[in-house]
Amino acid sequence: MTWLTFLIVSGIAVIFAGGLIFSRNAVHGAMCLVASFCAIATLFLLLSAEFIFVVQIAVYAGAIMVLFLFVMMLLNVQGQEGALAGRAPGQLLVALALGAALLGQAVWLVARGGEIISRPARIPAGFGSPEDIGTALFTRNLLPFEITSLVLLAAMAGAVVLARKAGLSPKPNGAPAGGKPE
Amino acid sequence: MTAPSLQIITWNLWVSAPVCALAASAMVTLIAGAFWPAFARWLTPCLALGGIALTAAFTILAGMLGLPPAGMQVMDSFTVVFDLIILIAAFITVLVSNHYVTRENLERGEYYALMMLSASGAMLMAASDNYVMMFLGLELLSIPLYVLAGFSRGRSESQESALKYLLLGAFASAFFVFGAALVFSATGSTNIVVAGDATERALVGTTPIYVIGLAMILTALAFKVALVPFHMWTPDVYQGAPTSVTAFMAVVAKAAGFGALARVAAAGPEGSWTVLLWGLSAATMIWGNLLAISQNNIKRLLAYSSIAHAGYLLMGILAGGRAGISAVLFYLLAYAAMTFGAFAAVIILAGRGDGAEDIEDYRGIARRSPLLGWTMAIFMFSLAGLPPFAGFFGKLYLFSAAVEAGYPGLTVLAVLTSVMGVFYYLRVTVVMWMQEPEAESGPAAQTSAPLLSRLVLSALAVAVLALGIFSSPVLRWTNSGSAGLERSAEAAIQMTLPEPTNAPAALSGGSR
Amino acid sequence: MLFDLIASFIKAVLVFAVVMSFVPFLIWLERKLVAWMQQRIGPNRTGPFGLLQPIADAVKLIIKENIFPSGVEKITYFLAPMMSMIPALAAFAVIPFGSPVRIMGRTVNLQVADVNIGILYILALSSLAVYGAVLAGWSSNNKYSLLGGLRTSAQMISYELPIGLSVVSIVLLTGSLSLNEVVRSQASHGIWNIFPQFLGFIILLISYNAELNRAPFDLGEAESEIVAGYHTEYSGFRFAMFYMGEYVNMVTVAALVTVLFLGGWQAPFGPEIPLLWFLIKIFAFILLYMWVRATFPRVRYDQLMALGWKILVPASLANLAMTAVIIVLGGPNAVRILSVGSIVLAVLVGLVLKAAVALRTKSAPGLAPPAGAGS
Amino acid sequence: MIWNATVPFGAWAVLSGLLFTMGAAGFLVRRDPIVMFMCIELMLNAGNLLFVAAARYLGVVDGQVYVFFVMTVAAAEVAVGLAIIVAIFRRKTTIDVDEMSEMRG
Repeated sequence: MTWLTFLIVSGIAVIFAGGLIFSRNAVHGAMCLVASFCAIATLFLLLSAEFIFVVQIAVYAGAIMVLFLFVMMLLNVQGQEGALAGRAPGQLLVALALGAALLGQAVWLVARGGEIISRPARIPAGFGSPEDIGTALFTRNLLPFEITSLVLLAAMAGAVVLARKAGLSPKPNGAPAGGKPE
Repeated sequence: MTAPSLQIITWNLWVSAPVCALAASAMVTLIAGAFWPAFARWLTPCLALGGIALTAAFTILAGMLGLPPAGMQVMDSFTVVFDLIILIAAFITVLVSNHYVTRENLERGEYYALMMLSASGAMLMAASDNYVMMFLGLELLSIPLYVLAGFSRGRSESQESALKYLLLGAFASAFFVFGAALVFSATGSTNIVVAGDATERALVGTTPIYVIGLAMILTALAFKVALVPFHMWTPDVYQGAPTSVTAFMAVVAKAAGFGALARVAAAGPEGSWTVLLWGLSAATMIWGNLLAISQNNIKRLLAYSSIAHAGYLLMGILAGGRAGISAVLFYLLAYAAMTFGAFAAVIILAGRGDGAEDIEDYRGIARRSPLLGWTMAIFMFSLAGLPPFAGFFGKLYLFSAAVEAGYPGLTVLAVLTSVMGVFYYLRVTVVMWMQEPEAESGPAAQTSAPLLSRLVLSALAVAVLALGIFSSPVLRWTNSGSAGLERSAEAAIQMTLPEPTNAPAALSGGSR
Repeated sequence: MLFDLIASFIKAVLVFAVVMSFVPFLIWLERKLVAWMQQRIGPNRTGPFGLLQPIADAVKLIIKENIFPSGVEKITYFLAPMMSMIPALAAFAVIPFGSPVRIMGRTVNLQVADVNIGILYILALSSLAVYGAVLAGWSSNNKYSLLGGLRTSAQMISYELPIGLSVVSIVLLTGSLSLNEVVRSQASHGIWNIFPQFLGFIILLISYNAELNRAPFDLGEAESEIVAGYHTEYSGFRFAMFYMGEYVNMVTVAALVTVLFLGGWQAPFGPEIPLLWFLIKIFAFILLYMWVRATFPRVRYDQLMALGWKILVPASLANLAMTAVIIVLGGPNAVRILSVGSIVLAVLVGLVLKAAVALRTKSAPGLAPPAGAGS
Repeated sequence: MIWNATVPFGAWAVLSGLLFTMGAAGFLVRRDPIVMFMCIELMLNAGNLLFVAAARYLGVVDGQVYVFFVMTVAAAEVAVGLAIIVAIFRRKTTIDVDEMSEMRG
């Protein structure tokens, strides 16, 4: 875990994250994000989190982003929107202010770096292995683990309801289609 | 191959029994709605009501056992009071919804199941003493709500509001995650009390990181309870969502957010933290009341009113202590009753398709339907904080707690903004009572509500009155709740949590 | 250290070379085999038995002009064929193809990298394989390509579920995520995983057929419906990369199934010759897939989805539940009990399916789904 | 040689802070809901990175477990969010948030 590898990999992650923000085309943005996620996964590997590394690739790059691409293809949205479209100067201002504040925080963190932990803890051999994660997951964190199943259930039921065609309900809805005119 | 040994679960299952009961009944409702659609009309709401009642029983039972903190969840008297508030709110929502769901022709099984799942998330949020658990509770509360907001697929406003709510809610929860990660890296723990205690005793030299993390968590919760400047989504979402969902959102999501805030705020450091809360509270009261004045749509008006009320509630959180938290609990109860009442009236008045939501549409309603007129007047007076209704006593307790805790300036502000609030609440009443009704068109022509809705409306009005007149026994009950919060905080520090492989406090101080 | 590095490098190069050289041979084999099954002759002009045909094809494809059709998204269009090949090749890195051998006094694992999360690694990479099809379909600026990409991505995401669930049962049986360990545990159990995990094996076989986009599940490139699916607009070398990717994927899957279910490099009888038995098993699988391709007609897309979600996912969940329960309760006899239980469960699932299909056929004779896709 | 020195925790914190900020800025600036959603995913990933780094530097593996939860929740959010977007798209052919202006106030 040296500076060189850290800088290279994190540089890739940041550059591709920038690609997401600045790309004019949503699909290009998604691809940039996939690359950024893969770089972050590599960083996980540097942090001896091999299990999380694989899960990151399988879940984020392999499932979530594919879903995004799928929907983009389904809707076939071509990139008509300009990057950093100047339509909302107020929001741009807020974004810049937020960015400045958070960056300030980051710089401050570095400046105080000596006071935070400067060196990784000595860790046992199996740290971050599936066994280690499993032990932590199914003892101390069993309750949250069970709750995630409820979250997934809610999301599943919700997605099914939303995706169902409106005409399937027993009575056709008589509400005006476009809502109330203003 | 060795057979894996099953480890004994390390906490008492009673701690999570209420949430489990509610989630299980949600699943039963979901399945019943899917497999017996013919009976869904009466079966699913009955199942939902039964499930909520069962959960309430479990909550009371678990509360009587006096369980120690479980490392993730606490079952103290604070949780009991909170859970019961949430369950009462969910119960009323189901009652209020029945009419609406039938009229709008929404899928019943999913509707009630998602509502119950959302309520169980709310209960988790109020009961969790760990940021991770709180995050999961927040998501379990929010994800069904996003769906419910977009539930009337016939109306595009509903879907728009769902998307807005989802995008901003997810944005806020990303703040929560990052804040929790900062707290974790500063203290080595995600337990609210333990992390706060570690910082207080200066076990780690990273208090500012902890404070930044806490501020980000506060941001996320502020989004959920709609504090200014994180309130932008509220009016649009409240207006667009199905009205019964809006009522649920306005009460349960807000209650859950304040339950979480009460636990987090107790762990907050002095100084910058109180300034932050003070500013948020003041801004919320002023802005919410100011914007409410210019609203013509009743749902938007109630949205801004709920923002304003969040400001008052935050004052109680800021005051803290037994009196402050107790006042928050009382006010939440009062707020639930009057807000539900107002929304129930709106549902009855709106007629099919949410056609009538402008306040002007309500002209002369009271002449045609005295029940609606009277109850709406009661709710509006109570929301405005006029005696002898619940809202008045709620504000009284909140203000006195704030004064006692040493925030007289904020209290004066709150009183002034309350006076501002009287204007727009009374306007609704005036329109309903004093103005001439329109001709045969409009909602005034179709105010024939089913019996159940009338009963609920009257019951809520009675509750608002009763909470006002007999406020002291209720206050005693909420007092026990706030006492529980203090006790479990002490217990959590004393409890030996399972030690991680490497004690964080020992090595995070500096380089080795 | 240096020795290990060199050994790894040599192994990587060797594996790459061998797998890539499989591809032309497999293409020839498939054409010959399918021709034989359909009572045709197949390639027979170029070289003896047409053996040089794939090489001629490759030369033709490579020297063809590289066309960028107008309106394509250049970067994505360029990257997509690579994205379809790289995961398949990279997955081969963790597959053990022989017991450790001793070279120059050192033990060398016949595996490019022995990582202790090999199974997860392969699952992760196979979930990346979908990008090639998705991006190709999107970037081609062609309706048929887009449809093909959509179909393929939905299909691959859906079938990853039963694959993952079946593999988890193997993990339960092994107690490790390392593929080496999977082989070793099969040796120590004295029985290959195909017996205690018979249902899982069947599920995996079907799911991987869909994951590979091969007939009868090649909906993403069904030429009678959507021209050639996501690679309609591709020609020349880029098209060849898709083609190669498909076959490399097939080899990888065959190797994975061999390791997971057929005892890897172990000999069923006779002496254990390094690589020989492994290759035999791989080829047996590949031949099986070719046979399936030649035999079954293509299914409808809704049938494909129904098969995945309504049959394979519940069946693999049942398999997982049974495996978990028997392992906890069965103690030392668990594997033997499972061997019986798994076959019983498989028969049960089959009977239920047959009954369901019969019921459907009776109620609506016109809608009878073809074999293997009833729901 | 500085390139071989150990990376202090502050560097990881800065990196994740930077990624989080980029995600937040992207969310506020972009108008396409799908891109905004992806920016949220980036923000969540920044949180995950911080969790993992803290887990490594503190020697507490629970940090990695939390990442697991965050990923699950992210997947659930994406499922619901994309379902909503598709539902909206079915009704009208725009998903630009600026053009969603049926509600004003």
